[in-house]
Amino acid sequence: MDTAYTVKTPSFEGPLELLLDLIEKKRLAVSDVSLSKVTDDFISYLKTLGGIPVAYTAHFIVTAATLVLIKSKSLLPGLSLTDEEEGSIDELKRRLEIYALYRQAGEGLKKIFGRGVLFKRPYPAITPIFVPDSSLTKERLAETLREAIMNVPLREENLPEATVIKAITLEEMIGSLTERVEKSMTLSFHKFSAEGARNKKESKVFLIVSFLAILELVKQGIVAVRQETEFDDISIEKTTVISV
Amino acid sequence: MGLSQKIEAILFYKTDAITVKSLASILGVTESEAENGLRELAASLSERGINLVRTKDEVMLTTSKETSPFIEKIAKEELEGELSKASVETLAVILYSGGATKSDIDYIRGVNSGFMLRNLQIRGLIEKKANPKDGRSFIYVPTMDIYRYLGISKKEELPEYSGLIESIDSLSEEKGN
Amino acid sequence: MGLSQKIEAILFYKTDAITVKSLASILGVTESEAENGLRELAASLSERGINLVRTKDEVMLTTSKETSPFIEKIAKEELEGELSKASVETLAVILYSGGATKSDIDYIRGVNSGFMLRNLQIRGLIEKKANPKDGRSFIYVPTMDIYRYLGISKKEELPEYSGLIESIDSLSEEKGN
Repeated sequence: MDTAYTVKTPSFEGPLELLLDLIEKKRLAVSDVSLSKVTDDFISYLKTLGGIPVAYTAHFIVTAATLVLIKSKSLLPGLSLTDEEEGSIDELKRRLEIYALYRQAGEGLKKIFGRGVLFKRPYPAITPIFVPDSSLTKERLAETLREAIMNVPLREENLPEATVIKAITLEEMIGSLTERVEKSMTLSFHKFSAEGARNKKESKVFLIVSFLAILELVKQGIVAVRQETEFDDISIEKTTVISV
Repeated sequence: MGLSQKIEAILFYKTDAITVKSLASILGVTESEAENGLRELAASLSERGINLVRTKDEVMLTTSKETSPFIEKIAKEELEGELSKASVETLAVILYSGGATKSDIDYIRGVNSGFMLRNLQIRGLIEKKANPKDGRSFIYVPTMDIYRYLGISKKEELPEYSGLIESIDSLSEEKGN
Repeated sequence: MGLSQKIEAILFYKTDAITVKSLASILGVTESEAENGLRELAASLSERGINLVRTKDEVMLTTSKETSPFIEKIAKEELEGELSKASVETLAVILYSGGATKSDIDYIRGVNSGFMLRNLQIRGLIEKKANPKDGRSFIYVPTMDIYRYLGISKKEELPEYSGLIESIDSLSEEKGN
């Protein structure tokens, strides 16, 4: 939480790049331990993205959810992960390792680019001879140009596709969670996270964001979480006497 | 006169990159004969001032790497700007893998690479081709120009080529494909 | 690396004939040293597809005589082949805009147009001129012949002119110049 991570243009930075930067800054290798260690920094960066369109931050939030899973193993010892969750942890680690390799390779390319260029033989002087093509008509020219113009991508088209997360941000979730916890002393995690979701896909996203929000509140000491047995629902309580 | 001499003359005249396929058709030989001729030519140029560059499908003659400092002095060609971190990363994926789809690149980098790919195409460093594995999709492949700017004559001359390919392969196997 | 390799690279890059004197000056050697290098180069080229041609004061590299049937074939293809879609697209951008820089054309097309511009010039459809707005750069303009061939006297007579030129202009603006 101490180090506010700043990036110049967040919309062009991906979660993998951020994550790898955080890990390499601590001089660690990709592992559960290192990922767990950078989770807080990652989430605090995420919170700085408040003003960025949700579509841009969606990738970050999905990655944050996986990080939270990793971290939650130590934070909530009773928590048992499903195969799917274990799968996304493995996938994130593997992606990071592959990304790290290409990033390093990219640095190698940067070092040699433009040094020791192999020169092409320039075109010899031309004596043009007018040779059109019988298929060349005004109409064909117009049509070809129209097509070419249509194929220029619009900037908006290049937003990340993951628009699953609608208008929900971590801050909103924390706000709502604090309010609810204050109202009722004990709140079921499942009950809370399911609220407001309109369909299954959305409810999964709500679940992820809720989890992030809870961890944030736990860290701030506002709530305590308790899970009686494995697979059991997680209880959320406002901390009055208990300190976390 | 042997095949390698004919190839040398054609490439010299052509100045631009040419596919092995069209080279074979100009010469009236099979592609594998053309490949033999190219191997012979590369060998005969090993100690010369000119050099044969080979991408996956294309070949071209260039000045040799050792002579680069002299040619730079008389060259009009100017490289526009440095490459950003994001562009070298994207180029690395395309160069080392020999060709990648947009979704491959997006997945590896964890971001949408659409604009980056367009910029690299405009600069002539990569090009979009029909995917040989799936005609409806496209792959991005390195151009002759990116080889030239990096000063490499074939992909095996990329920095740490074999080590990186090995590491990538072993990571991909873990996934089970 | 010997002198003859350096000379070979320089002559390869120069395309035109160059005096022995200026060759020596590029290399930073005396004229008689350059002469020695040239002799060595001529010997090493004896069995290759390119030749060293020498007038009294000037030297240049050319393709060797035996290869001329192939070279003629390529030259003919360059002239007579059907125009590719990419060439027609490039020509259309130049015609509608009435003249465009390479970087504008590349931006609108989203790919590097170097090869197409060369091809269209060989066929006399466009020509390269100094850019009136910036003396160091060039613009590509339609030739009189292509106007005549299409039966138009000014660009405004092209089909859908105002709509298409508006799109081109707004793309150029987006590019930022």
